[in-house]
Amino acid sequence: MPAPALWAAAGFLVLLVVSALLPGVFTAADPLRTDIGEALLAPGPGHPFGTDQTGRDVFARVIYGSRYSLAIGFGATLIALVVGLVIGSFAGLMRSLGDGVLSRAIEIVMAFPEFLLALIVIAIIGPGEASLLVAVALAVIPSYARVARVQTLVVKRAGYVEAARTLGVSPAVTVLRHVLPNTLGPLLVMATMGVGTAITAAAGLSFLGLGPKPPTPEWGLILSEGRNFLASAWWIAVFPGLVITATVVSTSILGRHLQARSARRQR
Amino acid sequence: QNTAADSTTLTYAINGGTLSGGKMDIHSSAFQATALVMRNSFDSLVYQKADGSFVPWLATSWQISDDGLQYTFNLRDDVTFHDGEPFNAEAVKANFEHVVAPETASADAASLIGYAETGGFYAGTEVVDEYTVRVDFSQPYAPFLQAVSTAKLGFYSPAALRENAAQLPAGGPGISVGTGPYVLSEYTPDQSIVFTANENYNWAPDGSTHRGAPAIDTLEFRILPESSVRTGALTSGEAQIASDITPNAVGQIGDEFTIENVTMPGLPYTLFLNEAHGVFADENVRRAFALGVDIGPAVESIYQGQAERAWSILSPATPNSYDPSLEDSWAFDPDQANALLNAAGWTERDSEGYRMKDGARLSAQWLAYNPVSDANASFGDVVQSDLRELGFEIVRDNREIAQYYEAFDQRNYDLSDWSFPSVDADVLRAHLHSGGYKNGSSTADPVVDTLLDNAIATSDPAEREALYQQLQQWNATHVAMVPITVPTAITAYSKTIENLSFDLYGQPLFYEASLTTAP
Amino acid sequence: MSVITVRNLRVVLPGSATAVVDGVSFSIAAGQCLGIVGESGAGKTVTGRSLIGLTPEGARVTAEELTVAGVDARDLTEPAWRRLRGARVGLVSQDALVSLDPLRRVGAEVAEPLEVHEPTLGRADRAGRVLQLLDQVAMPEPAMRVRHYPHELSGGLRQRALIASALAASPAVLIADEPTTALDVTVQAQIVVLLRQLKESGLALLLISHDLTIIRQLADDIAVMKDGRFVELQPAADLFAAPQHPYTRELLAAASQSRPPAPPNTGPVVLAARDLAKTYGQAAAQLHAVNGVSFELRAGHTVGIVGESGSGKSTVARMLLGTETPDRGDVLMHGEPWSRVPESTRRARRGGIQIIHQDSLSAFDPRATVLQILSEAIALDGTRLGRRRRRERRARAIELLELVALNDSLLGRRAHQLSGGQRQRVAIARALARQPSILVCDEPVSALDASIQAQVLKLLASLQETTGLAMVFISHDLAVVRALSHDILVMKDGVVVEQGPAAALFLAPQHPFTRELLAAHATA
Amino acid sequence: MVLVVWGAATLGFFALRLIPGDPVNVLIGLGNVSTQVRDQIREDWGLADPLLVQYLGYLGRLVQGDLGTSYRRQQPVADVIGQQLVPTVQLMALAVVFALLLALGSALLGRGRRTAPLAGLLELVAVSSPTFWIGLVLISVFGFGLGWFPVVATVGFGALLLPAATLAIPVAGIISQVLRQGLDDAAALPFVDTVRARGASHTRLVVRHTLRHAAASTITLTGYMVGSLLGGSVLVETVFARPGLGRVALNAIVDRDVPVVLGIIVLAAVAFSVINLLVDLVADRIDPRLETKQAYA
Ligand SMILES: Nc1ncnc2c1ncn2[C@@H]1O[C@H](COP(=O)(O)OP(=O)(O)OP(=O)(O)O)[C@@H](O)[C@H]1O
Ligand SMILES: Nc1ncnc2c1ncn2[C@@H]1O[C@H](COP(=O)(O)OP(=O)(O)OP(=O)(O)O)[C@@H](O)[C@H]1O
Ligand SMILES: [Mg+2]
Ligand SMILES: [Mg+2]
Repeated sequence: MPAPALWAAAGFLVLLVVSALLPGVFTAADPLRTDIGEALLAPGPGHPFGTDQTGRDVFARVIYGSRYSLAIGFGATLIALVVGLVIGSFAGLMRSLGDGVLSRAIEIVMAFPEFLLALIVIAIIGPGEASLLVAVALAVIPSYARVARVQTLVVKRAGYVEAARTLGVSPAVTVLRHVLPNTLGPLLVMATMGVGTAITAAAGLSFLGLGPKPPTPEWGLILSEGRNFLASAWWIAVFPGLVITATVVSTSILGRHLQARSARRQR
Repeated sequence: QNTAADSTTLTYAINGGTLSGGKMDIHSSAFQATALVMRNSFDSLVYQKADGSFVPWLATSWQISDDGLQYTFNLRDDVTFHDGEPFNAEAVKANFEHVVAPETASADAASLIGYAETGGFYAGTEVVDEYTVRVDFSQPYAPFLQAVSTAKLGFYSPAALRENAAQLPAGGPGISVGTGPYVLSEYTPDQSIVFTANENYNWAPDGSTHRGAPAIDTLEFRILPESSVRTGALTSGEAQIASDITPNAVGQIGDEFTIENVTMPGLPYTLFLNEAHGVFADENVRRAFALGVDIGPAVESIYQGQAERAWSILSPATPNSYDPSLEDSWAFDPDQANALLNAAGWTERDSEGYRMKDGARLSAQWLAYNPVSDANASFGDVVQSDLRELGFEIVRDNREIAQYYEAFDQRNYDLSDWSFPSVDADVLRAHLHSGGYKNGSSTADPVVDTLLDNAIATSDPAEREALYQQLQQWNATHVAMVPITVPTAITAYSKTIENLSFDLYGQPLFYEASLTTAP
Repeated sequence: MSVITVRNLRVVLPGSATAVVDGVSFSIAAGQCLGIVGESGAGKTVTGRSLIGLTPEGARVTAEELTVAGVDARDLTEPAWRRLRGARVGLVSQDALVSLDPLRRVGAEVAEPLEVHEPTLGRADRAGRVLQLLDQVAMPEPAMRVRHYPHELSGGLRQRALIASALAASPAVLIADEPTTALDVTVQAQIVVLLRQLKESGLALLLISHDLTIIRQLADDIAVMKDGRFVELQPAADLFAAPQHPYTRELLAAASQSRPPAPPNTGPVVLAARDLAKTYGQAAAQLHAVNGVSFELRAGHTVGIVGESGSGKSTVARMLLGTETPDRGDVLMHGEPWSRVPESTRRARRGGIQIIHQDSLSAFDPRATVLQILSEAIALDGTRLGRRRRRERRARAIELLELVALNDSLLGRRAHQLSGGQRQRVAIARALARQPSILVCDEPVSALDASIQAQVLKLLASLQETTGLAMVFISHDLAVVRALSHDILVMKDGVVVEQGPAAALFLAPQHPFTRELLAAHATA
Repeated sequence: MVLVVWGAATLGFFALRLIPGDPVNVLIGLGNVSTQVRDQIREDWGLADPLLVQYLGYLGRLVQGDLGTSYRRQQPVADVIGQQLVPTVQLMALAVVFALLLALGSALLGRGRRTAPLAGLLELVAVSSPTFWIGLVLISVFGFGLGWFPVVATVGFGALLLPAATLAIPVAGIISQVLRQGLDDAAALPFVDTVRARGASHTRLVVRHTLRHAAASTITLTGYMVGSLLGGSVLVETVFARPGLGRVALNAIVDRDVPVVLGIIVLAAVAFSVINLLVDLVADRIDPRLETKQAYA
């Protein structure tokens, strides 16, 4: 990965994180405040991304929206990662019976189309940010668990685990010191790639009206609200669309970098 | 060379996203989309002309008894259903009985026929002779003639009612069998509904410019819930007509199309403030709500000049009932709104700047069901933003339809919104009467009930008009509902369609229409 | 008439100022063989590959003369090289076992050069040629083998297929890069015979190996390479008779090293294996990996185990270590039960027996530094030392590194940043950290080149002398076993076919298989 | 496979009970209906029985191949699914083909030194664009703008192209990444040098050798992606207003049409098992070294 791309990606993500934590740094505008007199203004000095159909500042909405989208993207991925790692490594470490039961369970959940799983979760909890997060997380947990399990099986058979055993290291310490960290590596790479998928999946659910309530400035929701103005006021949808893409591209670039690094380390 | 000259097909892009969920039954569905689609297959006893007057259709004539309790219809004797069954008094009776049967779980049609589990006044339908039928009421019911002019009180073949009653909500060929100019010949849920001309059709309403079988052989209704896709389908020539055009798309449609913009009669797009729950029990809060939202500019901007601001709970297009004196009778007044809220005791403020009383926040939960239209969603954003300035929190609660119904049935929400087209002002009975099935404000005022009951009991138009104006005035004072905008049905169609007419709801009527080859 | 002439070949790799191959000149005539020997990383492979245009990407190759089969190969374009490759020069790459596409049948692999260079050849003719080629390289049952996938062939057969494919388009030169590494001694001998036949049929052969014994059997001239240069280039006989360069002498010394073991003292029996047996798989697919292995190991002694690949050597090692439970039989350590007690009981005593593997890279956590690797073992020591603080652990780690002749500059490195020899020494250091009385070495030097092999073996021998360590030494290489062992077990198909004191065994082998092993060794 | 189907059906059955909302409300919609009628409906649909009885009843019928009757459409679930199966399968199948072709194109594009970053960027943009977004853009540009493809037509191959492309693009992005990785990994294998030493051209190397190596992991991944295609197809079907199982699933969940949702879950589980079986078979054919059971155990 060329260094400038890497720096650009990292820089962009830092900006996003700052905007999620301290949106006031970037804009003084209120993302929820409507101003009918200012509706549908093209991008200009006062409104870098223009205004939407009720006169809200699109830039402010995108900035404030980073909070929700990042929370969903990173939150869901983190949950999936942790839960997937726990389940997967348990399955991988346990003797045949436990592994059999757990991996069967993983397989069963994997047989559920992700989307159906997410829909059911949202139906149970009701739409909103939290359920969106849980739904997206739950949908991908099986994939993480599966990778964690396979990886654990590989690591478990690795020479250094046997070496630790022959040295007389206790099983618990072996798992904590050798198995888990080496299982985590590929999962982390998968997770950085997963952040993007989570954000787009959440946007899809928002589009179907299953995401946060309006007028929450969640990106998927902004995009979905702006879709009918593509011909007359392209900026409402195009800017958040670009920001989503840029976010996903950035996390993926970082993910690939991590992957390349860990590959180099393994060689 | 148009080789299709011997077989003409017209493609019609409609929204129709709700039809697949068991909403194909004219008798049970409360959705307007059902009537829009099914009108082509279902005729009515009488036809209501644009001027509001009634002319014969399946009934050649009718008499209303002097006490207003009995409607007798003399039926045509040459009408057959699509399946060949004869249309007669028995068929009418079977259909009306189907409407009021508990299993049908009808909402709108039952209300139109005057039936309710308690407090209804529909007393039954009697076969007088083969082609004469009489409907009895327990109290005078003036709007009934209008009611039988709607598609929702159309007629299924008795055979369909006997054999396929359970499938009617799902609908389909051989199930949705009526007498109309078009036969429903193909139905793919969420995709398309195809009608083919009823070659035997010869019972158009009096005054129709066309006789016999319809000129267009095939009508294909394409269900396209995305409004941009509907517009695109029209402008790219894949469809010749598209309805539910959003205001912002109107400007993108070129001159080769005609735009029909019909102001809907009935209940405008209205916010219902639920008196039976939470903060809106207090009339001051309701009035503050109405004064605190800058409705005019929002309507102007969001509907882009395609819809008028509503001032009353009846649309100006509702015949013999509208009260124009309400126009411009109240204005956006945040100061007054603040004063009212102070008067109501909401004086403290919490950390987010919202008003508080006795430790509780001034907050109202807005119940709506998915999908919320873009315009309504935008309007909601404005309401929320404007009220926040007053320290009044609005929480949006968009639910899936099942949970929506649950909350609605229990009336445990503060605010909800809808519009309800109807040619008769009696639409208010369902919305304001203490027993009304869509009484979203939980209004239970004996004065209102009496006004509504009296209004349907009189057949004198002037008298009725006076009563409905009193009801509109009542709401202006008590603010059970806040009217927002008068909805319009915007339909755009290619100039290759000739003689297309529209009914009072702005729905295209294809019977008289024909297609020319492109100029 | 030389088929290959190289004058002043110089190869510079991207991102490095110094040349990996520098000032190399040689020529090979038809029917002749040039052998290149040298330690790992000397530039042997790069030299060979520059004759076929397959130097690493971005490498700059310059020469005063570079003529390959009559073509001036300087500054050839890629398409021009392609016309040369396979048709004029064939390459048998290092790592024979993985040099065939594992997803294609042997027949297709052998036929590929024909498809590329003789596209007009009909399908049937091509199939005929393939059979002929396989016959030429003495592939048994060629008609059946063409339908096999590489993994279905043994190492030796795979090497033959690879050679057949390199010969398919009748090149004038064959570059054979380490054609015998990773192969059994017996198989090695067969390949040598094959290459000799090819040479005699008129092929010019460039043979690259770090194994002098192989080179000696084939090469007419030998070049000794070190740090990218030919330090010596002589006719074979002269080189062995009178090596000029000190490095050559070092190489020759390392190769001929087979120090007879010192006579043993009669110490206590530290490890005893009794009738060990292990079976893998079930029913029809059952495999008796080890069947009835017994021996005793005394303090300060070494028991050597030899045998061909798959004979069960590593399985024995694992049972000795207690990482595999025998199906039958028992292992006693210091007279106490070992292999049949629960792992939790064993754990406390694990420090007493340690192992070194062939593949030390995989035996290290890729994330750990040398310091962490050693610290883990140091901290496990039951003595007070284990609870000592970091500084002391570090000091002990340095001490251990010195013991294996490494210095503290390696502490911060990870396993993949070490050379093979360094890595094997760190493995030994880690094993020693637990102060074992028994060390099991499973092919500890097989992956190392001759000079480094010698160093590691020397280290092990001296450790045994100074600490009285008892060792089990496993290898398929008789020379290596011989260098260290007092007693030797010869294994074949899971059974011990011969067992006894090293001296006696070498003098008078009883079992035919032992004789076969010794014979292969002698020709090598 | 039976186990997976049973597990999925069981999980689905109980998960769906957790969804708040009385199915009776769904059955009748909005209206004044007496509790008596409600109870009658409950009785008719077997909703009054204890949960376990309902569950066992469901399993019993499932074993006989009876998926029950839709609450909403009052039709056998098998018919509801059957009607919509064909368009969904067509859409998904074509999308998989497109995705593989696009991935292949991008992977081959990515082999060049200069074009590699371009391919990488294309992949990332494809992966990161929400499906509905891609759909709307494709419709506006190719459907309405250029008029190349029909959007409103519901039959014929032409009508399938844009929706399938929409569904394929994000998937293609992911597959392409894996394919490219696989090609790169394969290109680093030692045998590649042998192939080059035979004088083989780059194209030959890729087509005859490395592509097969990359194919194994790609096909496994594609198999897993098929499940997630259903999610994408909900969006595609919504945007393009196509019929299909995605929307049936969405509506069924929204409507609490439990029998239909369960039917789709069972179908998905069967499809999942069958696809995995096929993928393993194909992977085995591609890589003779693989013994499926071991490789994926
Ligand atoms: N692809 C490459 N990229 C960078 N450096 C390389 C590459 N191939 C070889 N080298 C370097 O070139 C030098 C010579 O390598 P070469 O493979 O010719 O050694 P060798 O003598 O064949 O060793 P071995 O006995 O281990 O095969 C080494 O220092 C090696 O690290
Ligand atoms: N875990 C296992 N499962 C099944 N078979 C095994 C297992 N471990 C070893 N084997 C088989 O047992 C036999 C002996 O293997 P072992 O590794 O002991 O041989 P070896 O003599 O060490 O060979 P090499 O010289 O190749 O290392 C081989 O055929 C091997 O395939
Ligand atoms: Mg080499
Ligand atoms: Mg071994």
